[in-house]
Amino acid sequence: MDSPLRLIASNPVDRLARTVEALLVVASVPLSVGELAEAADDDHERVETALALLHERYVEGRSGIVLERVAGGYAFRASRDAADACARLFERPVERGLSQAALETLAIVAYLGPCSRPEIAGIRGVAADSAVASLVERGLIAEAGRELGPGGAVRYRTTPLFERVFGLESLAALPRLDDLGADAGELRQRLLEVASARAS
Amino acid sequence: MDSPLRLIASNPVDRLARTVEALLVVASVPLSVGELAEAADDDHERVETALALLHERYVEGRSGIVLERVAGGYAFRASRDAADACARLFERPVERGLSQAALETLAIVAYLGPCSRPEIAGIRGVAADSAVASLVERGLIAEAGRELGPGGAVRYRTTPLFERVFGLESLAALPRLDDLGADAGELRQRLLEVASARAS
Amino acid sequence: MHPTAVRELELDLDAFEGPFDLLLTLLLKEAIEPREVDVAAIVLAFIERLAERDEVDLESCGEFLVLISALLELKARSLFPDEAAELDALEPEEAAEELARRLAEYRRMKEAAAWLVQRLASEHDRWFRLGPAPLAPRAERRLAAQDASALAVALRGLAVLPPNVSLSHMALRFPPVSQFLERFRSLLSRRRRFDFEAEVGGFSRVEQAVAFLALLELRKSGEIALSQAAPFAPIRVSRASRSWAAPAPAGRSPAPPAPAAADEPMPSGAVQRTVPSGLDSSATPQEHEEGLEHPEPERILTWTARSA
Repeated sequence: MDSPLRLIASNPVDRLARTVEALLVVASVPLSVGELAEAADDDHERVETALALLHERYVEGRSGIVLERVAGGYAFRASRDAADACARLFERPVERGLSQAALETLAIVAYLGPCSRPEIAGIRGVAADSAVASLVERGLIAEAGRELGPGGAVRYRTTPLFERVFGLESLAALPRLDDLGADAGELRQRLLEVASARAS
Repeated sequence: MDSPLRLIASNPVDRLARTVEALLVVASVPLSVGELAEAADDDHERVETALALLHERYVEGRSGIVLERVAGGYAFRASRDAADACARLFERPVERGLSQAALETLAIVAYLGPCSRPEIAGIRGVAADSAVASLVERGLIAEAGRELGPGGAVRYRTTPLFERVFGLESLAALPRLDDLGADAGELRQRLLEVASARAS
Repeated sequence: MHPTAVRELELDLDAFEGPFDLLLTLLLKEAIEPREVDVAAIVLAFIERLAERDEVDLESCGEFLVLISALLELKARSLFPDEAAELDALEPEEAAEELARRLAEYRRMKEAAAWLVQRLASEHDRWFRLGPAPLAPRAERRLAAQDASALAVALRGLAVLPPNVSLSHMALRFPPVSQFLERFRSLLSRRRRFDFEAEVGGFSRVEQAVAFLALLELRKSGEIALSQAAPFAPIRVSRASRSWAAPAPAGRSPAPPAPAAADEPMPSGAVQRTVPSGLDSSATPQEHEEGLEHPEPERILTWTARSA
């Protein structure tokens, strides 16, 4: 601490930023500010300052490593510029070959979860067993307890990996779905109007 | 390409270095120069130049991310300065309980004796892969040979750690379920019957 | 047949030519009159398609059932208007509720899935590490002392049959329309009119749906007249004036009451199954009813709230 150079190097936020980048490079899931603060043994506000610093450094276009806010936390990923190189070396086992049934099931669990296979089947009108199994195997959904009562069906929710694969900051980032601009009530109203129009 | 700044940014080796750092941050195993060159669609020599550049940038003391040369090639690791923070991140808090999936799987293996994943899945009515993997990782169950016949599935039994965690002197000290069956065979029969009734 | 193939089922009807999904969309947008749509032809097209396959895909059958019943209900609604009924005075009827909910859910689910597909495509150049970092510290999980009785409770839970979880409605069965045509003709040869609900009350919902198809067929061919006091009120079926006189010789009094046995609803077990082999046909009609029950309304509210 006796030379100016050391002083700069040991600037507390800069040092915290180095700790945060170290944590992020070894973590296998996105880390929240709380988790980072706890591991770094520092306070939330300072961790956020450090993250802002890192955000500038690890930014798309300037760096091959990009800091992103995803699945309720922060994580490193490859820059989009390097996508072709990544595609030559790595696979995307999670989303490869997702069937239409699996995507519909995933949508239901994401919007309505936690929900059980019978509930999913009730909404889709068809059995959900194989779609659910494939989503569990991919790690996109996971068990979340059972329905109440004896012999209750297993319920499922989406995982942080789901948010990560789809690039969502959280489940709240899912878009609102307009059903032809109509909810159930409107649709019923329209059905009745059709009937009355025919009558007149 | 008309300003000096742009010239620097588009310096080919610098660009390659960005691709290499992107590849390294996505990889879950160390990458060799050959693998990096192939993925980056560039030659070995230039990849080595890029790695040298990265080595300087991601060096102990200056960065929280450190580029390390290991047996299989190159990989990022956390800096030693961040060792304590990393230890805190990876030291998991003592877990108070098990998930329903883990508990059911464990109960099946404990009461019925060595069981395979297909058997467990059959009784639970849902795939058992992740529950089994997590129990193996925790050291509560372990492999115990295979089912008879060619291609027999791996069977699992509980471990001494399981008995310690559940405060059992031996498996014989498990709470009795006499009303469900006199022995493991009858219990298995009963569970399979319920499972098949549930599935129909 | 893949579920997608159900929606892509090519139809060649008088009123419409194209995929099933488009037909449904046009109906919802009121671009096509439901009354113009020949539902029986769609059912036939589907069954023909099904027969081309070696295996029966329950997913397709289930999806088809959902779609065709929605369509049937749409058509029914447009065929039985009521001049006197005022929109405001109408009670929200269960049937309309159920149809609207089913269609709304179906649309929402499809849109959500389509959004996910789009999202996957737009995020395809985002790469991140799956799994642990190569040189990350190894984590050990530690578990607090556990109570062994929790194991007994867990196992006991697995040894108990769950209540009312039945997916048996997925097993689709179609009694032939002709069976109901014959039945209704024979009824009307003995009686001047009958009450549709009372006749089919004992049947499963699928059977009721097919019976309804038969009713529409008879009306189309001018054999019967239909009347209904109000939307969702009982449907009265009577001989059409021009055709009922023909089979009954002039001067003869109306047919005497038929023997009680003939008037009883056909036991559903007696309905001939035209199910392709491989489909489970052991489920009881009661299970059908349970299987067709809909998710609790709260679920929908949750959806609306979450997606708001």
